[in-house]
Amino acid sequence: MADTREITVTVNGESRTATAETRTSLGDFLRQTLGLTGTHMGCEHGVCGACTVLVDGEAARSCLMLAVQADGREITTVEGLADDDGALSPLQEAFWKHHGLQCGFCTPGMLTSLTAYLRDNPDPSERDVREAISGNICRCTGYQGIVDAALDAAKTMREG
Amino acid sequence: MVVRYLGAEVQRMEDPRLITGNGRYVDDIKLDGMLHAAFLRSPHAHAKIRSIDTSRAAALEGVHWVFTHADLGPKYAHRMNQLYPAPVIEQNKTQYPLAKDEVCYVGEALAVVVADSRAIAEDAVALIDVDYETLPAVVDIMTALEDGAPLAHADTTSNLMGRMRSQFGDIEDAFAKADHVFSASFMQHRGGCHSMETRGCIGRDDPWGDGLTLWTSAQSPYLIRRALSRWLDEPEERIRVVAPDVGGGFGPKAGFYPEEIVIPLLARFMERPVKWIEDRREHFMSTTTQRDQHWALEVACTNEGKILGLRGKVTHENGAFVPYGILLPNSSLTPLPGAYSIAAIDVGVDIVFTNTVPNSPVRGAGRPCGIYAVERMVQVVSRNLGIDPATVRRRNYVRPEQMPYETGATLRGGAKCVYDSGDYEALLDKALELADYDGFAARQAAARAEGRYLGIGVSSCIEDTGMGPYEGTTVRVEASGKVAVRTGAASQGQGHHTMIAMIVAENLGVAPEDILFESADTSKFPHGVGTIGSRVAANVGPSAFDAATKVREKALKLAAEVLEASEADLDIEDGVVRVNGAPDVSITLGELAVQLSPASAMRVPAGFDPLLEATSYDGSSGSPIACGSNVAEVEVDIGTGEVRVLRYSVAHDCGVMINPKVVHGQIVGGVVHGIGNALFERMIYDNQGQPLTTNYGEYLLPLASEMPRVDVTHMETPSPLNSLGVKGAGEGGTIPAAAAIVAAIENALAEFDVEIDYYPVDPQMLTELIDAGAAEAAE
Amino acid sequence: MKPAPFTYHDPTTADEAVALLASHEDAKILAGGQSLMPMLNMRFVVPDHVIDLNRIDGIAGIRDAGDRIEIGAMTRQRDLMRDPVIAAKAPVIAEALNWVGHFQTRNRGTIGGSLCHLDPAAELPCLMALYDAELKVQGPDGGRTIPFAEWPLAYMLPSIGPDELLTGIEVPHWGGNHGYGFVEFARRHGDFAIVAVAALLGVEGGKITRAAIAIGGADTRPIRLTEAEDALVGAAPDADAFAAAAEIARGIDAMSDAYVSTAYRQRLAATLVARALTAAADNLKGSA
Amino acid sequence: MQLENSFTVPAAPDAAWDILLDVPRIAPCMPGAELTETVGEHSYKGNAKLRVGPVALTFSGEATITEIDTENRVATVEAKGNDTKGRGAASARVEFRLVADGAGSRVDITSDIDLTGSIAQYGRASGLIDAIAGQIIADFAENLAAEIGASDAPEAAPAESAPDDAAAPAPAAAPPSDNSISGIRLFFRALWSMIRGGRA
Repeated sequence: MADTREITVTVNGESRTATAETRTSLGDFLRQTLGLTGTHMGCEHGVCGACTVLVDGEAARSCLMLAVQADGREITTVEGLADDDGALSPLQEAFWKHHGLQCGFCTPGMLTSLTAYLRDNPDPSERDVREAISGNICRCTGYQGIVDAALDAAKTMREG
Repeated sequence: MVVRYLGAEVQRMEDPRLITGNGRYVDDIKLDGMLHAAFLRSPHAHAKIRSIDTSRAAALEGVHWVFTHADLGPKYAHRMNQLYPAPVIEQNKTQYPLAKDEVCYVGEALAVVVADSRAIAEDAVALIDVDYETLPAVVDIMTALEDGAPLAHADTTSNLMGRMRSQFGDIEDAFAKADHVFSASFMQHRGGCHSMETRGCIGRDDPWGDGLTLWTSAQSPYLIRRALSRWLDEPEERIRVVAPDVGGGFGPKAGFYPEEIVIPLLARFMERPVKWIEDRREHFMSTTTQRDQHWALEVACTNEGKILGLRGKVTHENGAFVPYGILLPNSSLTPLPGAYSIAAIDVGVDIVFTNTVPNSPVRGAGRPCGIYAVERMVQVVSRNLGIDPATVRRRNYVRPEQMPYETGATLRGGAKCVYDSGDYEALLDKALELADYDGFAARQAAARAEGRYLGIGVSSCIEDTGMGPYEGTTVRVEASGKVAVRTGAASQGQGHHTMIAMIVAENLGVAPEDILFESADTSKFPHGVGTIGSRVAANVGPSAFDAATKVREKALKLAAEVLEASEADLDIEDGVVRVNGAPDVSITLGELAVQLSPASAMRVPAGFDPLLEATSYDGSSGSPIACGSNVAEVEVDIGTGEVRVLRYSVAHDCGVMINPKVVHGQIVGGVVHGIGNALFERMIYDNQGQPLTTNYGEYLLPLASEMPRVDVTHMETPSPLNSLGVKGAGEGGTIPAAAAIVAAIENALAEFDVEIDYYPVDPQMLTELIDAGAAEAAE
Repeated sequence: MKPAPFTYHDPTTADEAVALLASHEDAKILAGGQSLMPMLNMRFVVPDHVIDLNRIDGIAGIRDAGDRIEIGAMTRQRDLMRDPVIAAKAPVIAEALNWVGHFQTRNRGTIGGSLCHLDPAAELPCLMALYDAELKVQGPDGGRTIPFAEWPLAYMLPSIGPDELLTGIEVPHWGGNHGYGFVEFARRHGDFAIVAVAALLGVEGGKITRAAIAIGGADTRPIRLTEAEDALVGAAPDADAFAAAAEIARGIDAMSDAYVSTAYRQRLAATLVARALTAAADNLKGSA
Repeated sequence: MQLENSFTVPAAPDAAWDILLDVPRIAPCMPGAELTETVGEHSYKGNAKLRVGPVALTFSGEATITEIDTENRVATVEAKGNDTKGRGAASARVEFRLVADGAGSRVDITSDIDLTGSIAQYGRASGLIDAIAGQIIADFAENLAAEIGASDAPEAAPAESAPDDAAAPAPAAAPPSDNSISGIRLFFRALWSMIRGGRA
């Protein structure tokens, strides 16, 4: 008999209640139960970073958290980064402008990670950004467009 | 006034979807009643299967069925077909979709569970009991052909898959008249593709409706459709293969896998859709990789460093089965003689079986290996003769006035390899300038004074791109004025939508946003080839250009009739045809489309085909040859052996650039993949054939923190082989990277006389070479 | 790669957690999850029960207790990095945490989880070896204190009973004025160290009065280079003394694995001991 | 992978030889294992619960003494076991050779171990097999010495008296024992080796 619990999670500002098997990762819960497929599972062992979401504002691997651990918490996924009216965040705009993505699979984790990172580190150097995203693997871009996007978004946000 | 898109840094049309989490990858597709599959894979590199007992697994709650080879039934009991038959394949070993009585690599599937969820399917896999009789495994390619070596397959007498050879010019004469002959041997290792999205597919069978549908994370949906059709012995028209958004391909997704047979079959048997998503451990064990290739070469040259001939032998690891014919060894040989005019070449390849996952191309396919070999020998000449490596290259390049230059090599499909255009020396100059090559000696000396070891390395490459025969496009103006553009080519992040939209928009006079782009769905376009070998721009580009041109001509001709104006006075801008000098007289493309696709009982204007549509298969008449020169500057920490790439400069020529932003991204991403091959990525098997590097903590993909900023400059020498003058750009960053890095490391450690005969170069290896060099110097 | 089924428990007190441990066989404790969750997902670890500590109050946090710093076992690595007490009294810990995984994993990863997982190449066990930290565990019969020197029993095996819970760590710090260095060699940023070295130096009147050197990644558990520590005391903090310490490091016992040899680990230990000591001497000079 | 180990027994070769072939007698000396069934004159079934770090494995398997050369005091054991949770398997072919060593005997062991499955695919830990095997052999030898009752067995604790998953701090470098009895020591050596197995 599967061990399940009913949990309530605030996702992108919206309260969602659903049943989760206790062994289900937060990432699988978001994708399969809540239908938020923007979060991607790339390795399921905590290295690639594609599944990164914000838990109470802090970036975390959603493959390394059980869904039941998110009960009562606030989760932000890539679907929640743009404004309510659909306007892209400065970081999303910068990814687009600087060709910060190719296949787009790592992109949700890059965006969520950098959203939290730039909030706490508004004026990073290139070296800082490279270290910040060293927990997110991208196979397509060689990272350069991502780094340029992050630096540009930081500048945009600093200048308000 | 025509709006120019070609050559502009247009932001990609794909991105708004992907940066908001609205991509549609195969695992994002949810169908009613869908079941989930998990495979049992061999834990042994080589074993006989004595028996499989699935009863415990089948009894688990939530499990619908467990299938083995025997359960698939007699109609589906045969081995997979060879995708690329070739006469040199002496042992055409292909696998069963589910192993029958022998497993030949760790990761070979032998049973599959269908369950309510993936988790339950995995629970059940752990309950399948298999009685194996383990057999000796062959892993080392250098001893695989020796007498007494374990055999990769129980029913064979040799591990030789086949032999091939690239041979032209008078090799005996070249070596006879050489001032010097130098030799070198080295192992090249390339890892897996590691697309961030693993493989995965969904099968659905609707025998009275749509037929069999397979959504799969793949590069070549049409190849899969054909292969599946042949294997099932069912018509292609009843099979639909769709590649949705694909999270990276890099070669291994260009083939056809056992799961792409098994999953649709399960959907048929279960009468419900079935999904299988490869997990990362499966990717390490079951997705094809590239791995080992050993080269032993001799080079004949003059006192001045002019290379006269190259000969030697390659030993190529094939893995356990031959899914892709000789594609990989072949593409290792065709780049010889690289960017140089070398009159005589004689290099043979032994292709050997090992009990490891089958090999396939990975970004660049064999080209990075072939180019590495040539560049390595140029380096050997430079080192032994004491001539600057850039100078040796200058003395050997194929010169612009020699174009078109026929090397003597043969491309896939049997065509002669002909370099179509390019100025290799000018490209080198641009790379050297970008790298401040002239200032390096001073940088090196200053660093050395601080106890730091800097080195610089140069490499040049050519790349045969744009392989034919074609990749067609249909352009059709819809009644709404939107323009439907369809092609077979699948995209794995290369920005095809943007590129093709730019071409069509510019030619047709519409906004790129008005283009509805669909691709990689066999139900939407009759035939396609696939996204491999940097071929899409050079094939879809011309066909999109041609189709758009034809639609434009048709629209103008019709508009001239409707507006009662001369065609010569008409122009199309933003989807509206106007008469020059009479701005009020106009008709939209949508209105014209309605004229050609009218309602019932209306009439199509005389002299016109229905539909404002055209299809073209225009492509490239031969393989456009892209070229590049790279300069790497590295620092080696002799205390730890760590190599840091300080600076990396690329001068690249892929002909006319459609979207420089996208080309830049391809080059930089390619370089980083190449640096990964040179310094980090190693797929290790133990001597029993167990893969050891099966997670991302141990298989080292390049991270942002270790990668340099890559400086890129371009030349745009148009290719004469297609209407746009374009050449492929997808692999030109990867191909020369390892050679530049390795040369730079040797340069940094010249005082220790370090010679590197293996890549990826790891720090332990370097400290051993440094210590040996220091000890020798001390004697 | 989904975990095998287990029964999940999320106690709200340490006592409750200990009681659960005592009453359930084959239970795993889930702290930050950054090591356990991958092993669950890959089914390397297949427990019948998972006991989650994340809803327990009172076992997280950092407290200045005079000559010691008290750290709750569930303190996140991120909080260690940002803590002013640690920055002032044991700055090497904050510095070394830059090398622990990535910021996303430090947001979840805990000090207690790292010490119980006890990967020989992990930074936190190496630091606890450096400080001779004491570990507080709670069991059904009450609590006990384990000196770090007795904590590792074998490869990734701490000397904690199956019904015991690590609740806190006490770090006897070196006060404000000491030199410290942490250097590590890993192939990539955030990877487990091949070898990591942490060093502390006390210097008075131009002579070393106290030294501690801990090496992680080399052996099956973090080790202290006591022979070199003893030899350093009384010496001037200069290159010669550090080179001598490095030579001692070259002779340590070290592991080999599929990637690197014993000899390479020893060579790295020598290089990194010299560098860590140099860094310690340099920042002592800088702070003086 | 090939491993070589040795240990000494405080008994003369003839006596030691008999003891070594008396599997039910020596089995309890092997830390952390259980002999469940004697299936033939020289074949045994057993389970072993083993834990290293976070990984707790339970193996179920069979071992057979396939060759006994009494004259030269050489015996060969073949063993294989599967993890009950599907994480892999180990098989081993082990030759042990007994020679006089002072007043006692020395046993030289040559093992050829094949590890498969996910537990074999962890390169970072692959170098530990030698160390773990050595530890197992040492513990076994110590327990065996105590079993034989030799006076010079240093502080050997019979396995029977080891605390069950000790709540108290374990006294020495041995992993906490689950204190089951074992089949043949060589079998369990192979099992121990595979806990963090990779390659030699």
